[in-house]
Amino acid sequence: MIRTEELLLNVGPQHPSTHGVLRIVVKLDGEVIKEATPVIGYLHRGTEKLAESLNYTQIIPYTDRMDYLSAMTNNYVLCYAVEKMMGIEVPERAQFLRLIVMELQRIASHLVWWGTYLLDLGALSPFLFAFKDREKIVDLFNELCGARLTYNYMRVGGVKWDAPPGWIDKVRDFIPYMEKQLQDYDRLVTGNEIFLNRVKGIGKYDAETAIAWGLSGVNLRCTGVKWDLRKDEPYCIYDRFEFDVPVGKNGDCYDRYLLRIEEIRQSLRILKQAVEQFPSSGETMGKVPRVIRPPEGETYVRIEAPRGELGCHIVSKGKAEPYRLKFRRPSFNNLQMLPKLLVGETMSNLIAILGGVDIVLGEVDC
Amino acid sequence: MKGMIQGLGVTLKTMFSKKVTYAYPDEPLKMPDRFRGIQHFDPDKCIVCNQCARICPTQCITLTGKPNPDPEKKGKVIDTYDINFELCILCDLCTEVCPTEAIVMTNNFELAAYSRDELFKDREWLENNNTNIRQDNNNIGAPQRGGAK
Amino acid sequence: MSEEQKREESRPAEPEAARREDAAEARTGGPADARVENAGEEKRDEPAAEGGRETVTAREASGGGSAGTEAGQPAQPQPDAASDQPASAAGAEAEGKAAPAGDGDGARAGDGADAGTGKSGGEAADAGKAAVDPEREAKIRAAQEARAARLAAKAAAGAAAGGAAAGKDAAAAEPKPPSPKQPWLDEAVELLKTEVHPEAVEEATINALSDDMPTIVVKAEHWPAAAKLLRDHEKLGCRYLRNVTGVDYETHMEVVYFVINMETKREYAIKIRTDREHPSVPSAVPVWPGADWPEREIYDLLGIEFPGHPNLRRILMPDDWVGHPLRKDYVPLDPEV
Amino acid sequence: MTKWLEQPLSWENALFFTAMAVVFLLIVLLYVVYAILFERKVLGWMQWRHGPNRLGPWGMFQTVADVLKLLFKEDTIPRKADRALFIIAPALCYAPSFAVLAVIPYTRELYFADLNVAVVYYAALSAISTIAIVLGGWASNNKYSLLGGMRSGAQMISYEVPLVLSIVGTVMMTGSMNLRKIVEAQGDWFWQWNFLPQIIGFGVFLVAAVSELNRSPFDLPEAESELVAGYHTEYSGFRFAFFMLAEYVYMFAIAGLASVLFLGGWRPPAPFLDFIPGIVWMILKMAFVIFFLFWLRATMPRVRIDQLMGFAWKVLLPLAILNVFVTAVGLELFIKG
Repeated sequence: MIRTEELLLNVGPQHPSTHGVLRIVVKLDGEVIKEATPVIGYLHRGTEKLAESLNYTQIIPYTDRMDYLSAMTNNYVLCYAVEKMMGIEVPERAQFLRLIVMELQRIASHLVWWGTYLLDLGALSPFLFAFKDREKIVDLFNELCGARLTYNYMRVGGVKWDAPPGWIDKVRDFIPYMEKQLQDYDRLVTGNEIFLNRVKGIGKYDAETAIAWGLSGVNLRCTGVKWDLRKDEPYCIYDRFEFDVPVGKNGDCYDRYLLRIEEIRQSLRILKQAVEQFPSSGETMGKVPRVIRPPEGETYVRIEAPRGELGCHIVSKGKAEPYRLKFRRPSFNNLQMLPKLLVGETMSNLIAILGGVDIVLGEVDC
Repeated sequence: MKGMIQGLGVTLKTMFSKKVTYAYPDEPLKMPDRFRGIQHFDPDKCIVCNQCARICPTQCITLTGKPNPDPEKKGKVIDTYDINFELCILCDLCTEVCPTEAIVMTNNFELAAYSRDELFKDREWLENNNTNIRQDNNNIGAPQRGGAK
Repeated sequence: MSEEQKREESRPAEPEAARREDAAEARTGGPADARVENAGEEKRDEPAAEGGRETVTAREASGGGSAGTEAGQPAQPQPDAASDQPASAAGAEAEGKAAPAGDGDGARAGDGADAGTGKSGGEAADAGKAAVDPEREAKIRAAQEARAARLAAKAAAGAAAGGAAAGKDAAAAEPKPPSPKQPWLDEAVELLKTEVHPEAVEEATINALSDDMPTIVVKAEHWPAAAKLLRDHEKLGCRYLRNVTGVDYETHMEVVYFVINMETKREYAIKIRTDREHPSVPSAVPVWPGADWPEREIYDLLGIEFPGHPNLRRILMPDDWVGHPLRKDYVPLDPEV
Repeated sequence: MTKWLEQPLSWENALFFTAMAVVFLLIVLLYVVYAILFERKVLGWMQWRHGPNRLGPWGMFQTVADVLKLLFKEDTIPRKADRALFIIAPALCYAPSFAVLAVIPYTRELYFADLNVAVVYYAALSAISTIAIVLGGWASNNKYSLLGGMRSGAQMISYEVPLVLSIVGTVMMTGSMNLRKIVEAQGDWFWQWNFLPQIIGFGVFLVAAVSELNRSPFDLPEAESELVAGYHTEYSGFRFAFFMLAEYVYMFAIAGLASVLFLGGWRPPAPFLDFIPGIVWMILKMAFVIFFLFWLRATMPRVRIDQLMGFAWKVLLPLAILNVFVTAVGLELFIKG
């Protein structure tokens, strides 16, 4: 009688499609996955321990490196938490700059996801298409705050740099350009039959499991739950713009794909309104005491980062350094559902599901 | 089948459109003014106030001052000033808090080196790294502009 | 401002030697870590005060430090200049202690001083100098008294400024109208008392700093039942666990669960306190499967046991790692990091 | 070549044949070098970039440099690998690909063998390469290459069948399996070539050919994102070059076959164009087919293994059989009737 054994396979940590240093120990029976256990911690830099001995302005460069694909939203969540504790009023122009910059960051982050997801599924060109368009956004950031990836742009109470002359017009021209590119993307990929049957009906779960597992962002909305913090718990000045929250139906990889593309369109819509209502002049830094010392106590704020609900829980003892700083990282919670999804799937589906969940290891390990 | 043919159409169209890549090593890359490259240090402006060393999140700046050589002037003059570029993350906080803009970012970013000790830039190297210095420094952190002590 | 800075800066060179030999003979075993840690912190603030900037909490912290009171308990109005003497003496000794490597979180602060995160370093040298140079000391003490006076005035006016409301919630809540989320809080406390256990709830407050988040402190042994109630009760229905945080308060450990009901946006922060020796909080995984990894992370970084957790293993640290890094008394492996 | 082939075998015409074979091998190697460069340039152009342009004008020496690099690279053999099989596999994979080229008629006189069973000859020899790939996967004793080898074995076998069946239509139309006769049987005008009456056959042939070459939508064996590098994970140095060489020479063969069977071989698209020698037309048509393969690689994502199998047996095979049936009916009605 032929004795078949299960094959123990290490997908990662150095693997072309695990979006960073994630290792999944997969027990394979032929092509079918019996059991998958993700192993994380390869990129753990102890940000939370370091933050306990740095004052708030020094922590901001560390938040850039948490979710390195959307540094702006990380900066914002820390500043938002401290501003809420100290009750600092952020001037109008700074709020607008923050919103424009975060929405641009959301588009850039979704573009990177789109490029790498297609690369995982085997198509080579979309990656280059995505980075061509992301380059335009990164150039905008480079002009605004001097960096391409780790911006260190926001400060408690406002933003460091004001928009250079002509910057807002460049953002205004970027919007129609991007909309035209999105049509190209749809024609290149969304209709492609090979892509469709690689993605349709894969990694399906329902709203109940999504809520029970604490998923957030597109992974939650793809099951039909309409929960977007920009609408449900408005922060910054999101409540002044109307945009709608795309919601999926059957919670599979294809829905997640469509939602993210739709979110890029919605972000473009917000940007259009924000650029119109952009105040022509005004302060970029609010009234901030010389040394930032939040009063004793704790606060938990959360915003809608490209990957889901990004929260920041600060416990302060009234000193210049936080007593305890905890980030609720969306990729960390979204990843814990993966083993449940993978049982019974094949190897290529593992890659499709992992890409669909859109995790960034810098954020998972923090 | 229709989706595939549309996809082929897009790639064919791209084949004949203008390319977007730039030949970096041959033509130097022109960075916008605010770009945060390697720092430039101007020793005479420095009042050895230790602010930059204090604000640096990775503590990579070490400096020592010495009393002013000519007797009638008070205060200190910078003696040694080095930045360890293995740790420096170019986060621009040092230029933000410097009251006299002695430390300023430039636009050049080539930091590749063959050995680690080449990454310890001392004062004199930082001084003559004076090509395309950044004009607008916006040191909102400096004391006179309400920055943190 | 800058000339005073110069004066203060001119001294770091000479006391360097003084501080080094201080460190050598002051290398005592160190009383309870908390003390060192407090002193380390207090040293950081005391020089900050001396640096000529008046700050709200510096006095409180140094007062709290030297009196050895609970760090958590908000320091009441400061003792007058008399406490100043022990403070600066403690300052010198503490600053000495801060120098030795690898001595608890204090060392972390101490490293900060050594490696010239500067601010405290510069001042620490300055404090050391005061011990050596008596006539300077008078001038410093005068400056401190002036500051104490100004500070007391400021603290009194602080309540209105809101920012300085600090821990005294109750006092601040009265003048403000009862927050809109108060009924939610009372309702939840009511339900917990009736359904779960009369004294299940230790404390119930509205956290003004976080959009009046209703915060309930639940006893550890009633936590599983309370969790089930929170999720399944039709009025509460908090089915979405959004965040789990572990906090080490040096006197006790605390795990905070943030749960929310998506439809009615009813949100609670549930705190469970355990002691530090062998902290354990019943796991919430049977109620919210989403708590699986966050609890494993808290176990890994803070060492809080979670009985009832399906597979409680280290998640971020290598499996053979010793110690829990986020604890305040964690001794880092290589101190000069 | 015809008169040389008819003569009885003698020393000097045997020598002549070996010389011709060596010259042809050099031409094919030259083709491979510039096909690799052309592929990388075309992929580049289709992705908004220039493709290799640093070595030599327009990157001409890029592939030469790659081949030299592979020559100098140390080709390691994994310790626990099955040494003999590991060494044979690349050779076994390359040899049939070059042998297959003999049977394709490039112009009226330029052909190396005039077999009347050319089609079957091609099918037989290309199967040997499949065995070599599975052998390579097994011999390198690495989980990933084992999976890659298994997959490619299954894929090659299941696509061999529709490939050969799709040719049956053309063979029926021309009544002979000799490729030269097939080209002569096609008409002068391009719409009289075989690809129009045999459109289904041509489609099935192209799809099966792409899968036979392990290229783009069907490149399961060396699916980088899943199996890191498929069967040639452990190969490095010149052994790896052999696998690459085999793939490109097979592409040459498939392009030759496609243009001979369906695109009228060396025949010009219109009679008045026949002052241009046949070889030019043959090269143009082969270049078009090769460009089409590159074009597919730039656009298509990868098909999953079970979809790949299902597609072969459930879609391509029935289509091929349908094509044979339609051709039979067509012949019956139009030609004989």
